[in-house]
Amino acid sequence: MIDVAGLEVGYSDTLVLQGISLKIPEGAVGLLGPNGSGKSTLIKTLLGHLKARSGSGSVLGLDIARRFLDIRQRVGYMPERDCFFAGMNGIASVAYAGQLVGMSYADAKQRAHEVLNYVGLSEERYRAVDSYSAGMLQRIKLAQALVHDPKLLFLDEPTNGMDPRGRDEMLELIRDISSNKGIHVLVSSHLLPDVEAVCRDVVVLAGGEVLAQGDIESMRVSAGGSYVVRIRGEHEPFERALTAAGCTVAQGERATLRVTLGDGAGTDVVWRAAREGGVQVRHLEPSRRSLEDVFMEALESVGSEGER
Amino acid sequence: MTAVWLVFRHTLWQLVWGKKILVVAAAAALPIGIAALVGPVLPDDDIQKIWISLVMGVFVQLMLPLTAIAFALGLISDEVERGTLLYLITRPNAKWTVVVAKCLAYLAVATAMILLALIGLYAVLRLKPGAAAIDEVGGIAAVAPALLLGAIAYGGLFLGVGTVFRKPMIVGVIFAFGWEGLLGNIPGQTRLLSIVYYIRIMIGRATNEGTRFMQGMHVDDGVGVPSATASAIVLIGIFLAGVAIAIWSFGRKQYALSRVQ
Amino acid sequence: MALYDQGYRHWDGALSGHATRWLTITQHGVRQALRNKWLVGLLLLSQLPMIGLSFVAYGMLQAGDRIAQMEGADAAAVRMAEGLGADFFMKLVPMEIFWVVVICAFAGAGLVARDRESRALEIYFSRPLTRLDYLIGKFGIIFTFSMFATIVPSLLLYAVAVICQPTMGYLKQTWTMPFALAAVSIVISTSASAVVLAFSSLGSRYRLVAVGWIGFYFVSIGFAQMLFGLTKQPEFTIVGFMNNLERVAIALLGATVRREYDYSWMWSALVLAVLTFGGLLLVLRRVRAVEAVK
Amino acid sequence: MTTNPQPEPVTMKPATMKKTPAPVDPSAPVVLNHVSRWYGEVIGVNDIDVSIPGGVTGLLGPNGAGKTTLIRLMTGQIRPSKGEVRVLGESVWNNPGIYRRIGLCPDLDSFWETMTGYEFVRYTARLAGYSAGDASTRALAQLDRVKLTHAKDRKVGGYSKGMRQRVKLAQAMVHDPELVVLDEPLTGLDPVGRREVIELVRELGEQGRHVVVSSHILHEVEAMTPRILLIHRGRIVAAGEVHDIRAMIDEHPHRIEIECDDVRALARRLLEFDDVIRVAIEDDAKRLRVETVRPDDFYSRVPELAIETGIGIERMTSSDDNLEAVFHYLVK
Repeated sequence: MIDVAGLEVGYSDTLVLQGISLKIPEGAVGLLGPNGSGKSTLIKTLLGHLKARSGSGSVLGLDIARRFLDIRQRVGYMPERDCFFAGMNGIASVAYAGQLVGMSYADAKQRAHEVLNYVGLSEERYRAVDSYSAGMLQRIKLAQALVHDPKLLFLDEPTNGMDPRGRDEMLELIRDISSNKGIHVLVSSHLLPDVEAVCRDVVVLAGGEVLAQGDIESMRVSAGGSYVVRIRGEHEPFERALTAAGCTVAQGERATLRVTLGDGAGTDVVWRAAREGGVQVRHLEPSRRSLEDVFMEALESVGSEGER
Repeated sequence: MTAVWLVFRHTLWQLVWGKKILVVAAAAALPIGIAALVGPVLPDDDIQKIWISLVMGVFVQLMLPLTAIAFALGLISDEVERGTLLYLITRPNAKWTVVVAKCLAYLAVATAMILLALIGLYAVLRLKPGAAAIDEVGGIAAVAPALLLGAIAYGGLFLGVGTVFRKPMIVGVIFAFGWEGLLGNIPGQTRLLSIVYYIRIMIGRATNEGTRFMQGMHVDDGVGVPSATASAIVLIGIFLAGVAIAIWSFGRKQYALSRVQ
Repeated sequence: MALYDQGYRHWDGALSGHATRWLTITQHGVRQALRNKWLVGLLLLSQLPMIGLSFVAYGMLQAGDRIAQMEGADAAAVRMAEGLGADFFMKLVPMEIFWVVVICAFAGAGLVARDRESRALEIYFSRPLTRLDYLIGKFGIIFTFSMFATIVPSLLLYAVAVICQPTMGYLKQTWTMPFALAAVSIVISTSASAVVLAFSSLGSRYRLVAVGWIGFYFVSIGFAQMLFGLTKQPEFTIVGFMNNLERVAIALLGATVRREYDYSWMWSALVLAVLTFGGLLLVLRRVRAVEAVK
Repeated sequence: MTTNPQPEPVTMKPATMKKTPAPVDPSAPVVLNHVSRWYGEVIGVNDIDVSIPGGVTGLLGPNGAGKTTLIRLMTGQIRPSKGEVRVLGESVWNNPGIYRRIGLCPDLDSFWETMTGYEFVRYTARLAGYSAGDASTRALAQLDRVKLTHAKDRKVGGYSKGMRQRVKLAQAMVHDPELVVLDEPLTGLDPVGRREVIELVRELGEQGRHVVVSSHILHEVEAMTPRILLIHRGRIVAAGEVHDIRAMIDEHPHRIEIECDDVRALARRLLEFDDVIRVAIEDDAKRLRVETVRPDDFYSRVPELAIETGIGIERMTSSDDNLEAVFHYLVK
């Protein structure tokens, strides 16, 4: 879908992308990286806004240096920052965005209604976009990116500023687009759970280089024999009982315990310890690495500090 | 008091390094440019006339209101629009300190700009032989007090306008170039309502050529023209009223600063 | 019985080619702007000078009728061509320029500035558009309105002058006039549009841009008049934006050269060309999808 | 982290406890006394009567719920239309002195762009009343704390969004305030930055400072504090510890997923208990979904059951016990 070889891109005196090579597969792919890692630069280069100093690349088989107009015709881009056509209502903005790709006025208008329904902007579509809330702006940005039925979507921080419900709905839309409608999606986000929820593959960039790439499931292999446990009640006797049974106990995130069982032991030692300590086990789960762990480890492996 | 000094220093720095100073500098360069272009062509006798007409025309009509629009209107409203006001009002200092500090910064910058422009113009005109005639009618010392008082009056007024209104630019421009330009030039009692009138009277009374100029412009058409002192008092009064309104309005207002798009 | 997908549907309609993409921006912008009643009002007001001058022309034609009765039709045609000649149409030009400036402040100052303020440029350039497409499209919008305030009144005024003539003599004498009027309209509209766009691309608050543009117009006139008034040297009027437009219009129409314009029109044309191309280049430079790296 | 979660009473709260407002504690750091605030016709917050106790509190709510209004009221930016806001025992409106004790990190992305990060933080410190020398030391210390030392001499205008967020945090903490109010402090930060700021908030709490922090990202709020204040349509919907709040919501049965060796055997045993209202076996016959109306009783029973039957319970999770579930139940 996206193919990049030895791409070097920079602004006046700094080189942002240090000659990266990538093959981004079809489907939903997450693009991760700390600030300043070159994510936005990569997207801007793929859209033809920035010229590569060296190296080459193609999007949907089209060369990024020469055919960027054709690329933009087939790609939908949802920018990170709030942006809108001032003084227009929702329908007019989306229709105009369609016309700018070359749709006829009638087609664009009809498509605009359809797409706005899809992204969940109902009555608000007749209101001026200037008065939209952050969540509505995100939705209309998605509608504008979708209006010409692109083959590929670039989504830059798609859930920024949305409240929990809005976020869930946005993620549901992205999942639907990418898995049911056959539109490939590249999601760049700082919210790793979001990426985890919608993407199959990820690319991790840092300092203008590719740090890790692959499908999320295989990256998150579980560390066998280790469990995440959350209890309610006195910690001390419970932990003592576990240690006595040959387990090692460590503090996990969000008030959880990370319990590693002794060799050959089963989860029943946890239950016994719970009975002994007189506590409730509220949560028990084989521990897996979260995408956040994967991300942090990848960063630590290169020891990249950089500026964020 | 430290707070006043801090905000004063910061505002001064904002004004000096901001973009708006370019507009004022352009206005300051205008009379100098005219003098430089016109000077060589003109007979020496006209030099007094040029000095006074540039002071009365460009300085009073353009430079003073423009300085006030550029520097005073935005003192509060710019911080509101950008949202940076929040950092000033959520600190343990009384609100009036902000207004007073910003007002002082305006006075400093406006005074400096006007004096520089005036000295520049004077210097260019003095290059001509026989230009000493300017001093006979009244040089910098004669016109500067009126101009500075004018700048103070405009500044106070616009500080008030810029605090009361959310988008003060239109109000300011209409007042400075509409109201002032119109009322100040219509003979009769209505011009007592304009600021330019008092500035012109002060300049006119301080200079010989200015008096003639006043008669030419029907400023001095006989009866009831205020004295220089009275004019000065009016100008200072306008300044104080403007600042008072600004302090009152700023203290009362609740600034619900929302995310800037 | 069939169930239809109520969610997202694919679309595979035809897309128009890239060549007329700028036209979309122009059409859309014009339509958008016309929804503003104030602008419509201004556009109508901009026709007032023409209506006023039409009455003047009509009055002169009444006089022409009497001449025709007394001295014959040919003589009347010659007299008419003198009375309703270049100098008569030249009266319309300063008024047209004034209205163009007002309309540009109203409908042109925000064209790029508002796109910068609301970051709409990011949406524009995520589409298959080049910066030139954008520039031409935006230029088209304000050019259209400017032309409405220039070419329409001047050609209508000429039409009034022709229609009311008793003979074809006037038409024969002045047939080049409509072309000259069109050329003047294009010069005024092009340079005003280009300069106001340049102003618009410099700021992101359109009110400030409008104030700056009006200021530029009046200050440059004031500067020119003041210099000319003090020195009586005509060359100084070249610093006035409007003065240059007038100087070129005088040359194109072949009107009488007033004392303040006593220099070659080529100089004015050069100033206007520099302003126009400089302005357009500035817009191209200022309009970018990618801003400085953050 | 070194803090253990405080032991909580394991007694089940009777159903009648539901929706009894917590008594307002007048000595709490933030007290809102029947506060309403409207903007013209539009209501921002409506009759809020609540005290925010010390420590870290997460302020949650959908867009337009009144969070920002509440924050503005707490920090004295606006005056309540009705009622009174007291912070640290003082009234906040028109009381500049209180800002010695409050630090605010606004959600506005506004700066004097041409100042450097250091100059900005130092300026705010000086405005808070510190001498030039003190202000410099403090600014440097705070910039170090938010990991901006390497960029302290660059202009804020050239900062990335994450750096701007950090500089705002430094500014909020530079005068060692007793109460820190953080409005969406994680916006624009990358995963590393998010982790650091979450850590920072917890640290502030441990140092005994009071923190009110608003955010949309629920799992991050959960990582900062167990205690929340949930606001919806201008009113407080819930206040307290997430798990307690969840326990009080009894109209929604608690769903628990269990993965074990012999699902059918476990299902049979579970159906014997009267608090279990539904047991469903998932398609792959390896997982059970249980719904209970008295989760406390249910959980107390599980260890015994697991040991007694010997069916190895590999996994037991509930999506209903976290903040996300609480949020969705209460904000309809």
